[in-house]
This record gives sequence, C-alpha cells and structure tokens, in this order.
Amino acid sequence: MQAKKLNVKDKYRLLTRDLDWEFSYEDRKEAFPYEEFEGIKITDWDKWEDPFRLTMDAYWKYQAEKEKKLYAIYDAFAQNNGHLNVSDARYVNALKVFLTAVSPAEFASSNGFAWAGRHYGGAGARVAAQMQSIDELRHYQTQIHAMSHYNKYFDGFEEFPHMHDRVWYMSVVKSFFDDCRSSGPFEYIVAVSFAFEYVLTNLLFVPFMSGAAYNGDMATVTFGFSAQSDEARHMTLGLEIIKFLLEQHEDNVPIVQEWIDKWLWRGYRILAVVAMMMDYMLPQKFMSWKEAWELYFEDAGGALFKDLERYGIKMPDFTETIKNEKDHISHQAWWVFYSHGHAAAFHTWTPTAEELDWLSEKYPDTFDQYYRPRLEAAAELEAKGERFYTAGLPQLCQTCQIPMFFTNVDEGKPTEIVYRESTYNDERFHFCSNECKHIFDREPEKYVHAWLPVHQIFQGNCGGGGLDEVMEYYRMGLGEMNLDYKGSPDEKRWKKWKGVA
Amino acid sequence: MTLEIKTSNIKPIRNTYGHIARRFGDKPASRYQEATYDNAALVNFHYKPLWDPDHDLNDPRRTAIHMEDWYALKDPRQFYYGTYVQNRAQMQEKAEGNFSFFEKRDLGARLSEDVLSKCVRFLLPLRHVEQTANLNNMHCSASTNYCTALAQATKFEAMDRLGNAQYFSRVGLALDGNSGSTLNEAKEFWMTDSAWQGVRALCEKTLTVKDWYETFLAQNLVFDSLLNDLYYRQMDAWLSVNGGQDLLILLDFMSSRLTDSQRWVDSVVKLTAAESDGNKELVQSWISAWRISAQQALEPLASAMLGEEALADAFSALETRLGKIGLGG
Amino acid sequence: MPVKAIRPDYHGEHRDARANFGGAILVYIDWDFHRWFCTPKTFPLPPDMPFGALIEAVIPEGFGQHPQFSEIDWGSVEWTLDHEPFTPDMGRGIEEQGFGHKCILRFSTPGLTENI
Amino acid sequence: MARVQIAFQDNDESRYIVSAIEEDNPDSTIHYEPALIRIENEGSLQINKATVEAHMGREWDVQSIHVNLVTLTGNIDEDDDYFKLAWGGQ
Repeated sequence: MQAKKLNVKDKYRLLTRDLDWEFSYEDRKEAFPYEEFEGIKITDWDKWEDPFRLTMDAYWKYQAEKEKKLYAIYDAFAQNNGHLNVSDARYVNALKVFLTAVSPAEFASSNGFAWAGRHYGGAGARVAAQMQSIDELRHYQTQIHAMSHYNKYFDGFEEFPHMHDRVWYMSVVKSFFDDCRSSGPFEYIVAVSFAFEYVLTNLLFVPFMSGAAYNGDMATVTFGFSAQSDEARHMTLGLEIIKFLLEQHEDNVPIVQEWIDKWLWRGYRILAVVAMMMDYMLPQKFMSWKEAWELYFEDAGGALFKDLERYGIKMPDFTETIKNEKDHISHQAWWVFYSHGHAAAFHTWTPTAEELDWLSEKYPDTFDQYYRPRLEAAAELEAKGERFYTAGLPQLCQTCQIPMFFTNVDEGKPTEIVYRESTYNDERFHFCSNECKHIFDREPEKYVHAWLPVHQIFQGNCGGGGLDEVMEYYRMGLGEMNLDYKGSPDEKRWKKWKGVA
Repeated sequence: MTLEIKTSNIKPIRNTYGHIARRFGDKPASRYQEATYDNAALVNFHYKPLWDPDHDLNDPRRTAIHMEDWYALKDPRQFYYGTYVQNRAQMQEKAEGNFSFFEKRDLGARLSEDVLSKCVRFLLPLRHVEQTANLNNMHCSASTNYCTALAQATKFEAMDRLGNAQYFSRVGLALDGNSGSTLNEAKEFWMTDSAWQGVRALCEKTLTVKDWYETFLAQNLVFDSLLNDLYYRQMDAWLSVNGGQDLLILLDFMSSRLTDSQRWVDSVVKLTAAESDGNKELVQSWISAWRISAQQALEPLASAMLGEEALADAFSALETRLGKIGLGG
Repeated sequence: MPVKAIRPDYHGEHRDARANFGGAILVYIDWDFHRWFCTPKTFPLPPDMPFGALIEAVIPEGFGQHPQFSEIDWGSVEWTLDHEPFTPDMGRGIEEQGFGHKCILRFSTPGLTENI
Repeated sequence: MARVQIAFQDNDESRYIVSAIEEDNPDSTIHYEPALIRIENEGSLQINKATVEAHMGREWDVQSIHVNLVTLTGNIDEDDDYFKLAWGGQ
C-alpha cells in the first residue's frame, strides 16, 4: 500500500481529538462536571483550532534537548562558581524575589492546568492544557535547580516554600494564583493563558532574562530563555482559547471581556515588583520599566487588542491609569520594600549617585520631584547610622493584597493615596483602585475569604503580635536574609570573595 | 579588579534548602529531592474553590486515605521533569526507529488478514482506553497538588498514557497507509462491538470517580494489571506465533514503559496500605469492588480476543502482583 | 452580580469580621501627603480608647519616625474620618465618636507637606 | 496593520533561522539584544522550511523551532513546511 502524506493538522487531529468518544453508559456531565457553571456556552468543541501540534513523542524529544542543554550549563555554572561572575551581589536579591515569588506560582499554575486539562469537554483543549501543566512543572523545577547554587552562597532562598504560604508580599502572588485556581476552568485559562501569559509574561521574563544577561548571571539567562521557549506555546494557547470562546457564542463575549479586564488588572498589579526589580535591583541596567511597558504592552498589547476588536472585545478602560502610573510605580514599590526591609527576605538599599542619575534621566517628569528627595533623605539617615525601617503594619488592598501605596496620579496628585471602599454584609472593605473594587463587587462572596497577612497578624494567627514572633513565623530571623544590603552577611562574603575590604 | 580568588574562601554557607535539610540533613541534596520535597503550598489559602467549596485548593482530604507524611509516597524512579523527559526521549527515539523501519520495509504488507483484523478490532481501540488512563491520572495529579511527589509522578503517567494513545493511533496509520481508515474501524468497534462495551462502560465509570486514590487504584492497579497481562503477555504471545512479530516492534514503547511505571504504582500502594489498618482496609475494599467491575467488563473482550481462559490467567497475574505488595488473599 | 459557583450557597467566611480581633477594631491611619510612610497603617484599637490616647500613644508609634513629626502643631491638624471632616473629642472613646471596624482616619498638617 | 514579532535565543542554530527570515521577509527589522534576537515585521512574518534548510544545508523540522524560540506575538499558522505569524483574520 502506498502511504499517502498526512499533513500535520490531520495527523494531529487523529492523534488527539479523535481519541474522544460520545458516552453511552455514564452521564458525560458526571465526568466533566465543571463546564457549565460559569455561564460559558460551548456549542461545538470541534471548532477548536489546535494552537500547536506537538505530539508526545516530539514533545519528549525537543524538551529533552532543551533540558540537556540547560542542566549542562547549570553543572558548569556550579563547578566554576558562576555566582562570582555576577555584576554585584546586590543583583542576587532580584533572584531571591524571583525564586520565592515566581517559582511557587509556576507550581500553582502547573496544578491549575492539570485540573483544567482534566476537565475540558474537548480533547484538543485538554491536551493543550495538559502540556502546559507539565511545562509549568518544568519551569518550577528548573528554577529551583537554577537557584540551588545561589542558595548555597547567599541568604534568602532557603525557606521559599514556607514563606510562600505566609509572608506578606508573597500573599500578593499566592492570592493571584489562588484566585485563578479557585475559578472555573474557562476563567482559569483566560486568566493564566491569555491575561498573564499572552499579554503580560513578556514583561516578566524578557526583562528579567535580559537583566540577568547584563548582570553576568548565565544560569538565570539560560533557564529563563529555555522556559520562554515553552512560553511561546502557552501564549498561542492563550490567544486560541480567547478566539474559541468568542466564536462559540455571542453570550460569551461580555463574560470574556469581564475576565480580560479583571485578570489584566490583577496581573498588572503584580508586575509592580518587576518594575522595581528593573529600575532598582539590577546593578547593570538595560531598560527602564517605563520603556519595557511601552514596548511590550502599549505596542504589542495594542496590536493584540486591535485584532480582537472584530469580536467586540475592547482594550480595558484602565489602561489610561496604567499609563499614568508607569512613571511612578517602580519608585513607590521600591520604597515599600526599602522601608519594610526588616520584613522582607531580601536586601534593599538606596541607589548610588550614578543610579539616581539614571533614574532622573529615565523618569524626567517625576523622579527628581517626588522620589529623589526621599531616597536622598534615606541615604543621609543611613550615613548617620539611622537606617529607616518603618514602624507598624501597612493597610492592604482587599483584592490585590498589595500595601495601599498607589497614589492618585490620574488627578495629578502623586502623594495622595487612592482610597476605594465597599460595604458588604455590614463589613467594610478597602481597595487600592477602581478595578480592585470592581473585582470585589462582582464576587464579594469569594473575596471576603482573602487571607490578608496584616489582619492575620492582628488576629494572632502568625505566631503572635510582636515583630519577633512574626519573623519567627516567617522563618526570616533578623539580620541575615533581611535588612539593608550594607552590613549584611551577603555583602561581607561578597567582599571577601572579591578580595575588597 | 583582577584579584585572585582563593577557593578556600568560597565554601558554601549551606548545602541545600531549609526544608530539604530538615528532612535529609544539611548535606548536598539530589535534584530529585530539591525538585520534589515539601515545596507545595499547604496552608493559608485565599479563596474557596468555586467548583468545590468544601475543600481548600490544596487539600489532602480529597481522598479518604490518610498519610502522616504524603511524601513517603515517593517515586522509586526519582523522576523529576528533566530526568523524566530525557528518559522518555530515549525511548521515543527507539520507537521512532521502529516505526520508520516498519514503514520503510513495508512490514505491514507481510501481515496476514487474520493478524490485521485482530489488530484493528482488538489492539487499536486501546487508544481510547489509554486516553481514559490519561484523564484518570490527570485527575490524580490535579488532586495531589499538596504533595509534589505524587502530583508530578501522576502527571508523568498521564502524559505517558497520552503518548501510548498516540502510538496506538500511529500503529493504525502505519497499517492503513496514513488514511486513518483503521482508526475509524477501530472506533466503530469501540462504540458498538459487544466485546468492547464492558470495557468502554468501565472507562466511562472510572471517569466519574471523585476520590483520587480510588481512581488511582482502579486505573493503575486493577484495570491496568489485567489489561497488561491480556495484551503485553497473552496477545504478545499470540502475535508471536501467528506471524505478527513485526507488529510487536511497534508496541515496544508501550510494553517497555510498563516496567518502570508498575514499579512506581506498586511502591505507592504498598506504602499506603502499610501506613495503617484503616488505609489497608480502604485499599482492599476498593480493589475488591473494582475487581468485580473489571471481571464483568473484561470477560467479553478477553474471550473474544484470546479465548475462555484468558481472563482467569490475567486475574492470577493480578493476584501475584497484589501478593507482592502485601495485599494478597 | 452574584458569584457564579457550582452551588448556589457558595460563600467564603468573612475572615476579617470584627469578632475575630479579640475585642479590638481595626483603624487605618494616614498622614496625608507624607509618603515617607508608603501607605496608611493598620492599628487594632480598643473601641473605648479615648481619642487623646490615640494621639499620645498610637500616632507617635506609627508616624513618629518622620523628621517633621515633632514639628506638628496638633491644634491645627485637620482630621477626616472616613474622608469626612472630623473634629475629635479628646476625652471620649473612639467608637462613641463614630469610629467603626476598618475605618479610615486621616490627618493633614498644613505647612508640613514636604516631599520626603 | 500592526507589527508581529518573534524572538530567538542568540545561538548558532537561530542565526540560520534568522537569515532565512531575512531572505523571505525583506521588510522585517532585526534587533540584536542581550542573549536574544528579536525580529519585527508589519502585519505578518513567515518562516519557510525550505529557506531555513537552504541556509543550514541540512534537514530542519519546523517544530524544532520551539527549541530556540523565546517569544512571539500574532496568530500562529503552522504546517509541515512553514511557520507563519499574522494579525487580522486569516
């Protein structure tokens, strides 16, 4: 028999979607029970367009190739004490944020995709989600392995899972992924695949990895770009799921629009940490947060939303606020961590004179007026041996859980806090923005349950009321992984390795 | 600044992460250990799942089984992502060689009608069984999010089974000249042939089980043991003596994968049952119940495919396996 | 719009209900425009605490680190409670004067709005 | 029209792919950034198996693009002999 050539699309269909069948003996809804409660209408799973067509054999082959390269570099990095080649030990603090915040998020995402990949009624979507599930496991584990070497030489990495479940700023990331995972399967995938992966992930990974490259960190560059190669598949899934839902039924359009608005906002809020990392934590700087935002969101995201217009989807209204905030948030976020440096598992510091000038140049409309004076005042106190650590505990936003540091830039008042509030079942709830309030108001039944770290401390659920007890609960101690970089064990070791006094 | 670095200056300040050191001591840890142990979220979840308000997001109470330490159920293969994909990549490379050898030499043309029809009716519908195993293991993976050791191993099993389903599909394509006709025929058997209906009903039933550990036992121990004996021992033997040896090389991936997968399943079940009488009773009662379902489901298939004795033989293989893991009698 | 969940009775616990704070109420306090303190701060306070004690003990603990703090003329401070102008009575308890659980007290210090 | 973009890790294999892209998409812009090569084009961008193979001098499987890919924007259309990115209805 002469074998005909089977094109990729047909072959892939036979190898995935054709595995499914119509149930005769059980109610299919018992096997796929979560498809309807969100109000999404799927009329025909056959209309699903497979966003990429990797079968398992090809998956194993290409992924093994990537892993082999990656671990060869890890081994070489460890054998050659690669950590000595980074630009400065301050840089390693960006990695601490990454491992403690991003890596557990990858595991959460791996789990979410396993759940979604079990529960979609359509085999094509299931397989795509399952592949992403195993990819996310990869990212989680390659990050743990990349950081493993740094953990041996720097403080702040060693208790990452414990901290992920407890520490105040970890709660921001954890609540994001808890929010995704506690949603239904369609909201989950819109949240992670579309809002996070497609629209925002470039802002997380690409600047991070370019930053690592600029700062001599080969291990991170390698895992980052290697992970990004999977990310391209994930972004494609994100776009496909959106188009599929929108094409299935017109009733899905307003639901999807709500989700896009909600999740872009929640994702954007988390990126405040990336903003601060780019502008403050990289000793060798390559691009400001503002520039990255313009390139990867305003430009690329703009093209995407233009493409989605034909389905009736529009760019969220809040993009104007984001535009106004881009001159401020990195400075404000750094100040949050600087002034709470006693309660963070990484070191903070005031920028050098050179770095201050770079910030002035990158943020000509805001830095000298609002932020430089504060940082200079802090440096003066430091010089007097009175390094500033703020007393007490901040107010948090009920939705994004970020300390309420966002200011009224929309009305040109960058030193006035934004206050938004709702009352539900006779209890008051506070928010950092219209969007966080809107998210709460849509589903107060869900958000009243948020585990807000500050309130938990005051309820006595974090080891006790005193700072020492809370630090013990966090396993953070005092003076090793936290406090200022200057005078830290990290700094002392670095100087010793580098032979400087 | 090019000062010489004295290696004595750069001794590590710790050997591994705190949670790994607390478990194994502060010494250099394996990549499996760092990738696996005590790193899943356990407390302080923010929201109740909209789809399951009675449980936390990561919640060991999604099964009736209790374990003092869920990480006791480690993977004897010590697969984390990197070792898993590299292992399977080697296996797929061999499989790829087998398929191209088969296709290049047109070995399909040498198969008798008898072998061919047996293959289409009995072998190819397994792709649907494998897809069920994929979903069942993904259910386990999603439900064991509180313990990476289980979440990853069940995920790897799920992806393996998708791989199996795809390899079975490729067997069909290798036989029908890429037309997909054998796959259509096989699906027709799956949907309507009386020999298959018990199995199909059983597959559909396993997909409705909520307790993930019950799913795990029903799929990976009871059902798989019986099918593995029927296919990778008995059917294998039948093909060998009926001129179907060439076909066997296409099944090589599936049968060689079994060895490591079974070792893992056995180890998990053995340790669970050994943990407490309560666990043991629960495991045994689930096994008994699923044996009865499997008996009824598989009888028509086994008889039609291999004869009257076939299923009894498969059950004695299951007995032997249960005996080895301390659940015999 | 109510939440869409698998069951109509879906509802999370009010994790921060007043009853969970051992008799205290939460009060958020901000010194307006003084972003040396990056956010308003949270204080669990006894509802019968006199306002005067709040000025003497609580506010200095939360905001005393600012270099201008000692320059504050408390007689000319402008207060708002939940964003409405508010004139405190130093001797009366805060709850009596309208402080509820999770209320917001802001104070501004005209003349001391320097930008650090 | 809007720009599509694709980025690869900066390595030897990618260089062949990039030169094939340059040949088939003469209007595209190529940016060399730290450790990555980013290519932008108005509207669409196509990578052809035949061109990549001509540059590499050996067989190249379109799916192996995933090994060196870093990021992309646009809708993907992928087949045995090409990989295409585009905005707008296809």
